[in-house]
Amino acid sequence: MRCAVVARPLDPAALLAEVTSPAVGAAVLFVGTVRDVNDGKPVVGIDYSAYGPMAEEELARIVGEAAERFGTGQIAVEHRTGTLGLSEASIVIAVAHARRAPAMDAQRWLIEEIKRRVPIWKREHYADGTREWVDPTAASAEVAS
Amino acid sequence: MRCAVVARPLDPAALLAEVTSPAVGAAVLFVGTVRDVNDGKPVVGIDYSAYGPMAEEELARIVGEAAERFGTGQIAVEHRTGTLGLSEASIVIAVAHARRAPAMDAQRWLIEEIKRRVPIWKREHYADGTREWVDPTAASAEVAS
Amino acid sequence: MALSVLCFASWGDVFGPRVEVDLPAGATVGDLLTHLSSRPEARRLPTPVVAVNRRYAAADVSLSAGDEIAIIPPVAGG
Amino acid sequence: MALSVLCFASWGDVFGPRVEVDLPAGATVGDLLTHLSSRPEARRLPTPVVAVNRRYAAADVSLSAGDEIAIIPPVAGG
Repeated sequence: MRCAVVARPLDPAALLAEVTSPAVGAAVLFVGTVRDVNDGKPVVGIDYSAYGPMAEEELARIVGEAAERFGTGQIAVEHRTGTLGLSEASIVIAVAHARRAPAMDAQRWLIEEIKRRVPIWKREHYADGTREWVDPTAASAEVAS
Repeated sequence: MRCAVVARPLDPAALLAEVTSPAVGAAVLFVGTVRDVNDGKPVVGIDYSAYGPMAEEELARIVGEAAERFGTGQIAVEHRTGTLGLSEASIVIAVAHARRAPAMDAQRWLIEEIKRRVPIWKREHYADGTREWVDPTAASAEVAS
Repeated sequence: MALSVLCFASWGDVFGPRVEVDLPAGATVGDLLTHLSSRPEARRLPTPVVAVNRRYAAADVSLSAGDEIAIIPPVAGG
Repeated sequence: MALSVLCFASWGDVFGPRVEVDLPAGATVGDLLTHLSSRPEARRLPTPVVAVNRRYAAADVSLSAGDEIAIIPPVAGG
């Protein structure tokens, strides 16, 4: 198990390699990337900011809970902060397990819990030059990726 | 959309890059690997063999169905044949989508359909030197990875 | 009607990669399976399905000389 | 009781990264939220939750001078 909040580009292949072992039969990777549109508005980039120390602690709690709940310690998660351009990865989650079903279950549980609990925020930059903090709880918020 | 049955080592990072675009918010990767034990027996390697032409056609049908069902053409799948050692990847499935939930739904649907429909077989090599075709329909078969 | 049938995995081990079968004109997938399964060497093999021209075919599908016919034992890809 | 409260995202834009608050001894998380939300500059901000010593804290949790206290607007990681 390893997780981190980092200010550098993420390397999905490195996280995948980190969780793979001869004891696993399936490894899954989730990569969240900056999309060119949100809620109907053209997006050109995103600033991610974090309450760093708590974000890392909360992420570690979530990963520990996932390990217990899904029965695998083969989990690696990195979340990036700073200014990201289109297609850049904001989060990578790697999970491996002896069996494929719990690997995929853990993947889904992890991304949902991380989005719900980790104190990280994003401010979208729109094509018209404006910027806005994204509030997933706002009524207008699209089901976010 | 692209899929293939190939006789060379798979490159998960290449498939991930292939499906990523500025229009997607999530990319997921499934990697099936050779596990060191199956049904309680120590495994040292697996031969994968295919009914090549039909395997590629059936895989293409499955990928086409997934694209329609989950609303994304950003899908790449490769299945490897030949003799694989421990931890080597037998299949890589990459899916990207504007939204994360259908990306993960498609990932799970694809691996289940591929396992059910694509004419590919595996013969496990055990530590005691014996070899056996794996029959997932046999009563003793463990829920396979 | 002479049919050439592809065999894979455990069926290929027993019958070889291709087995020649002679069935009456109009024979179906079910007839082919009955014919092959009745051979003594098939006794310990897992129950297969049949593909005709690279698609899975139900038991009532009629076979023609020239079809690409394959015996598909339980698949185990992924 | 003097408290130093970390603010992030939209709350940080309005209050700065750290806001000093004076509350009666024994004040709770709920008291802090009531106090900050009553300020005019908070009127258009989204409803936050509070973390105490890097864990989410319910409204009835008591605050102490020296706690690491943070206002957490709706999170949007991932």
